[in-house]
Amino acid sequence: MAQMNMIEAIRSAMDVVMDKDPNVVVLGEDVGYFGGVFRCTDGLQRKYGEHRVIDAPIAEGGIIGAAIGMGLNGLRPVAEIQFADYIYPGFDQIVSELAKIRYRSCGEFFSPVTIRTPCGGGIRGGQTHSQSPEGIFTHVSGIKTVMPSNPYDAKGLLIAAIESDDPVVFFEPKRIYNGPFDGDPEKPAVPWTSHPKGEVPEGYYTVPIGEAEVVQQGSEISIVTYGTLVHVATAAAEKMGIDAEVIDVRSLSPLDVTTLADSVKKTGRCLIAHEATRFGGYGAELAATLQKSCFYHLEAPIARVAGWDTPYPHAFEWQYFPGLKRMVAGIERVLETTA
Amino acid sequence: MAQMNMIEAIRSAMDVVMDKDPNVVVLGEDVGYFGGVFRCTDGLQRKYGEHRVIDAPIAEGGIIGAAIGMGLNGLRPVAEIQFADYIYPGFDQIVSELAKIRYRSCGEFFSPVTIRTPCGGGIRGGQTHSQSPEGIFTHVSGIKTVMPSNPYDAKGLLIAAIESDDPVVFFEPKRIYNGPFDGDPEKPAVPWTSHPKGEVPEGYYTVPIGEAEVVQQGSEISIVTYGTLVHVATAAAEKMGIDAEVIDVRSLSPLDVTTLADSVKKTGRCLIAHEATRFGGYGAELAATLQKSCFYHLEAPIARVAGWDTPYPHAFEWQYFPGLKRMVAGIERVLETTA
Amino acid sequence: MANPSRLHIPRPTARPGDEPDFSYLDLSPAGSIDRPSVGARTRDLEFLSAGLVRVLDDDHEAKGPWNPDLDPEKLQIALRWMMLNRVFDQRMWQIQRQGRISFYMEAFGEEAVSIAQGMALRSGDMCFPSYRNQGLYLYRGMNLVDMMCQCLSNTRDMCKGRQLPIMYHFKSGNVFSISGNLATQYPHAVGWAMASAIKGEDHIAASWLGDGSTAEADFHHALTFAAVYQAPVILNVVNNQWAISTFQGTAGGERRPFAARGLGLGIPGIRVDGNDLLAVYAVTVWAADRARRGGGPTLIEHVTYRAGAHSTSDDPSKYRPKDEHLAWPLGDPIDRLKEHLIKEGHWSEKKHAKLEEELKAEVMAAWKEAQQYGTMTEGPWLDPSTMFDDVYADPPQRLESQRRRMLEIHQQNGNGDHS
Amino acid sequence: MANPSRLHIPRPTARPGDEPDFSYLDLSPAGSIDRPSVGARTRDLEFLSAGLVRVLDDDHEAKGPWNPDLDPEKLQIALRWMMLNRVFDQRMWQIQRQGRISFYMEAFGEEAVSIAQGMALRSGDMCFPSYRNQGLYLYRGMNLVDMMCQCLSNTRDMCKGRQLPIMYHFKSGNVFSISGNLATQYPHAVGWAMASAIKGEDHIAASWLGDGSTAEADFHHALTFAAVYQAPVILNVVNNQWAISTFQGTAGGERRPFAARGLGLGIPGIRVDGNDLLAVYAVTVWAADRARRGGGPTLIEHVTYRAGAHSTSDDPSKYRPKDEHLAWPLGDPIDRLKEHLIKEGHWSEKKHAKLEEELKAEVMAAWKEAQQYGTMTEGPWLDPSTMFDDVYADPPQRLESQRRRMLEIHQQNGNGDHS
Ligand SMILES: Cc1ncc(C[n+]2csc(CCOP(=O)(O)OP(=O)(O)O)c2C)c(N)n1
Ligand SMILES: Cc1ncc(C[n+]2csc(CCOP(=O)(O)OP(=O)(O)O)c2C)c(N)n1
Ligand SMILES: [Mg+2]
Ligand SMILES: [Mg+2]
Repeated sequence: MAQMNMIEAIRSAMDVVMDKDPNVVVLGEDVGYFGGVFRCTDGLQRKYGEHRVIDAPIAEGGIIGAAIGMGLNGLRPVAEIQFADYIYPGFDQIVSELAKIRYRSCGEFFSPVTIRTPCGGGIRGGQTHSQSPEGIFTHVSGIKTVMPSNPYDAKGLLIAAIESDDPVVFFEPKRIYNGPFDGDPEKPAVPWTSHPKGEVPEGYYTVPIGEAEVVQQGSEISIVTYGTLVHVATAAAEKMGIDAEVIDVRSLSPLDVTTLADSVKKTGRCLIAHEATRFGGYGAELAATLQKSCFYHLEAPIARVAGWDTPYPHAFEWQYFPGLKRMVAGIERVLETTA
Repeated sequence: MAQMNMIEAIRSAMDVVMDKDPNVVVLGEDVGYFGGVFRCTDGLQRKYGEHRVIDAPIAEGGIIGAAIGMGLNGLRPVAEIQFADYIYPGFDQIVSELAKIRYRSCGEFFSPVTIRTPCGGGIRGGQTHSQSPEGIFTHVSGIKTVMPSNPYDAKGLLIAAIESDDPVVFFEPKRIYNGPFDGDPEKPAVPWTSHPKGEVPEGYYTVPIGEAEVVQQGSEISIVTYGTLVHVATAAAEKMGIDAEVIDVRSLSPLDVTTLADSVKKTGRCLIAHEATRFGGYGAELAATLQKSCFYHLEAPIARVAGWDTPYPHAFEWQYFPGLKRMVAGIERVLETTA
Repeated sequence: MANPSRLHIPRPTARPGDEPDFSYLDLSPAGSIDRPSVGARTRDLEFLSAGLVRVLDDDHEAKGPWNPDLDPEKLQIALRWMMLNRVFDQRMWQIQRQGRISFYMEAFGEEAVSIAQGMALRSGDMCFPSYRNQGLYLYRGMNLVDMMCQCLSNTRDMCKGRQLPIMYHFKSGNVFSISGNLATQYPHAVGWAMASAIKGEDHIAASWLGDGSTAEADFHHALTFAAVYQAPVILNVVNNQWAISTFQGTAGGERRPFAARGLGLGIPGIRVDGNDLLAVYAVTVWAADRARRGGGPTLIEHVTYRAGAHSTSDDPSKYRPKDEHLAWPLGDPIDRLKEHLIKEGHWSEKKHAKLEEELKAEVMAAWKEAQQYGTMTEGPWLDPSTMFDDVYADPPQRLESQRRRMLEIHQQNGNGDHS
Repeated sequence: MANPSRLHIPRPTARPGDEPDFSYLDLSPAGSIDRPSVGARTRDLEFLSAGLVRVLDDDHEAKGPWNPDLDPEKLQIALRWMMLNRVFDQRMWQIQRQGRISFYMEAFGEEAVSIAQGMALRSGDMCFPSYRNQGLYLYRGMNLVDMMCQCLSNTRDMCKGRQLPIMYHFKSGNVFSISGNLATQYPHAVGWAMASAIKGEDHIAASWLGDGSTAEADFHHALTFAAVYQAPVILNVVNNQWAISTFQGTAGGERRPFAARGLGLGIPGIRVDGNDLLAVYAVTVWAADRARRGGGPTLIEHVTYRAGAHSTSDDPSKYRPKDEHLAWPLGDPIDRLKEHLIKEGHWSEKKHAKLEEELKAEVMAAWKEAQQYGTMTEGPWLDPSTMFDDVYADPPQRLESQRRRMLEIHQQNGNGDHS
């Protein structure tokens, strides 16, 4: 098996499906000749031509609108939005059209668009290059929302997304493109080669959308999280020397309630963590669902660790980012509470 | 005091502030000569002129973008989006600009735009005239989100919104424009004259943003809701003959956690209800917050009654709308559960 | 103090109580506009956006280089479809007024656009219509009963009760599903056309929206992408002078015709008499031919008039002179084609009256049949649990639980129970 | 099988390894374009969008009707500001390369746009800039130290550490806050100008964006609203040929100049040599005058070249010939004004070298001072709890709780601790 970082794994996913299915096309800003500002599409235009890897005008609404039309004509478009912070100009096409075409035409028409977009902070990008807007997509019926936390899942989930007849918004936590990150920016960067999930098959495989993964088993607390914070959670548990069960949600919608609820019922305690702003975020849905299904097993209230309810401030990103300390403090609170 | 329906109350709010402050301007599709498709701005252009009540091109993004610019130049724009279902083309200007200008300029620049928009179903409008997208706005830091449930609050909250230096997205549940609605469309329509909150002062007053209202006191269960469902909740409680505390959230962000938590701590049981799609909706935030702050008082899991996770279907709106039966069933479930 | 404002406010020439006044319209005489070859350089096509391509003159004669010289039989067929469109609309409007469907929108006065373009395009070309293009569905062969059943949300509704009346879709006829959101179909047409070019096929796409809708972002996105990739697409702006209560000036039509909107991107525009079936047919054939030969997109502005109300929810007498449509200088598309055929000796008042009766009967019969599949007030009803279908191809589990819960709650008292 | 695709793909004339090739550019000789009166009818202004307004010719002489006849002193001042802009950019770029700020963007080669327009506008006019208009902030009097402190996110940072470097704002100088989102400022300028007209004031607004950004919806919204209400606004498209790795053809510039984008709405466009300070100044004065007299919006396309990288995160040698900028036919704006002044006897190489040294010293001194207020790696640091300020005028309680919680957690080990 090969070693890949997340960028390579994502590129490999597109390569594999493009090779397999001539209807798969890629479009987005700077994705063609240049290969994308994060290099995720590097080499694809040379390999598959300018008509399948298309440099688009700078209009996210146009990219998604045109991708929908391509999908209606039998292609499988993979649209890159350069930063998740810039997905909003395409929001109407996603919510009003992409998500609803199948429903309103009773399945006669549909458009299997996958939207890839890098999200999250920790790269000194300031508030317009750091957002995690997944919570506004999970509320929209008709689309699926996915966020991988490692190269293996990234490739498998992306192939599944592209092959899915349902539209998928695929968030890529850019902070972990090059290596897992435990939340401490002072430590030397760690490459994916050091991580078991940096081993990625060269060829075709899928990771099914709709399944959470128990990253590590444990009995004292369930930490339910996704994206970059999966790594912070495991690091925090290790640092504290506790027996935590860490769950990577991966597929935010559809949500694998069973895996999550089974864990929380077992441990009786639950911390939910994400990088996005807390108020009205996706963590609220997780908490609402889990308090309902695990009420009689809970020994403490479900807590959330999340980005503060402010824009992502450039200079204070490490005070904003829910890092090791906040994770530890969150775990402590949940553990300390006695029912 | 005068009797007003919600349309009249909303119009009166704009009239009162326009009269008081020459910087208040109104803009939107069909709001000028015609007075708005729901008549909310009827007569305002005749009274205040074409330069203060402006018919806009059909471009929600342009309306909000231009309104922001007007606000930066000292005006207080009130922008109408004809249906909440059509707010998405303006989403980027709301999220990336309106919500963030004050923050990024440290208060040097701000734009006090109020966005009014009719929401909700129950008028046979199908999926593009029935949506309740409040949950994607409450997640956005920098804007306030309000939804009144009666004429008195509508006028007072709208005046507060227009006068606020913070941007406010003001949702108007169109099903109750003309009268309160208990969820049963077969019953004859009831006018606001039959409801105490249909009594509305002619002149200036405000209802502060950020305060929930206890609509009726009770001890058995707290029903936390807003908009049209406030009326369904009270009707359900009455029908069941139970002693329910019904709380109208009114201001979704900022949220009056104290009033809500005090109630839930008192009753030990909580049902959250809204018309919007359930998954990832605003009710999730309410549930997540309340299970946290009231954990040791809860005798049953917090339940949610909400729109199903589908678009709003034209023919089945009464199967989609969380009406009396769903509310009753929700209350029953919460009451039956024994901790 | 006088109002110091210097803001320009576009104002229609006439409001209720005023005399209708269409002096603002630039009209060219029929036959006066050149017909360049489809291979002409874009810059040599600019004049087409300023003039008005017309074939039928005031004496109902077909004139000039754009005359498509269609057989009388074809024209009779066109007349029939336009009439059917109108008769259908009239009946559905009445049905709505009787409270038997919740909503309706008619194409009154604009029928030539859909019918002429339906005829000019090939069946493999894909249409992305607006809500006033019911004529396209009709022309492409959608059954009247099916259309009515959609409006009724009944057991045979192609939309299974999910959509507002008139939001048809017709996959086998290559007509897309209508959206309630204005202009969103425009970039879809461009993307579809791009895919056609990518695949090396020679199908083209066409889309329609109103004068008011040109202000939306999607109009700009569509034009930009169409120009950049030279997509084989026809972008139609149906300028019926009104967008609910605002006139075309509010959308920016005061200074230059909508046909000129793409010029800055190098997209040629043609301004055509939208009430002249021959002219609309001719310019569409021209634009389609150009697109098929790799010449790229064309924008067509149809100068027409919304003779009816915006929708059944609208009352235009509140914002424009009551009989403004009678003063519309480009007449009525059905009358004009009829008079042309009569003048040419291929039609008569009698035949016309007879056809109209036949069409009315056809529509009436369809309505009778459609009602058997259910109405709003009487069964049979669609199974409401179908509302959970088709949200996804591969649905999340929660939709199944919700379906069960819905059935639990609502099937206690059957379907008619709404509480 | 050959690729059957018929999709047109815009391609730049040269990629890495190729010879630079600017033969696609339409250039008019200096002095050759008429200067119509600001009261001329819009249709009589169309030629301005096709030609290229130039004042300085290849021999550095000022020519023709657009020559603004500025005093030598004014020109020396302009030269000074352009040079300061460049020296400042060069220093900040270096500073970023040393890892002392996180990011930077320079205006290299495009300095004439901001400085000429800064000079041509009145101080009461409101500017809505893009990230390459640092020259506007400089010209309007923003202190170098303040600009550096913003880039450093230090204790004197006007943005209190909240914004990426270069995202300045300058209320007292009437320059708006820069957004990371492309094009969003364009409709703000139009709305601001509408408000000015509503209030009967004679301030105008101006906004700037790049060739690539014209594809965004906000470009369309701004043009539409500006045209409909005849807003007193100048809309600038700075066509520097590139948008990160894509050339201006990807934004639709292959067929017609960007200056023509508003013609279809009746907005006159002027295509100007963006590297000719005199020409940019002259067209801006003209457009501002026209706007102030109620003539409405003007679109100005500045034909220029992004001589540097897109940003410090970019490496243009990956997608365009390495020294392409040396082949740019419109030269360098600083060189050209310098040569003009020398030719006219108002400047010399020696003075120029001296001024450059002075400016470098000024910038160096500012940098020394700025660092005293803190750097990324060394204190003093801003109080992180200020990050909860200004989210709202009237903040919700939860922000206060979050502020307390943040302090609890992060102040245990002081500010430098990041975990
Ligand atoms: C995005 C969006 N905004 C607003 C509306 C409400 N609306 C429906 S039709 C209409 C007027 C459209 O006018 P025009 O484009 O000229 O088309 P016409 O009705 O004249 O055919 C408006 C404002 C909508 N459906 N979608
Ligand atoms: C809405 C949005 N989409 C994408 C980006 C990423 N981005 C930043 S600059 C840029 C290129 C802009 O090119 P152009 O408008 O020509 O301006 P220039 O940089 O050449 O001055 C892109 C794509 C962004 N900042 N905002
Ligand atoms: Mg119209
Ligand atoms: Mg550029």
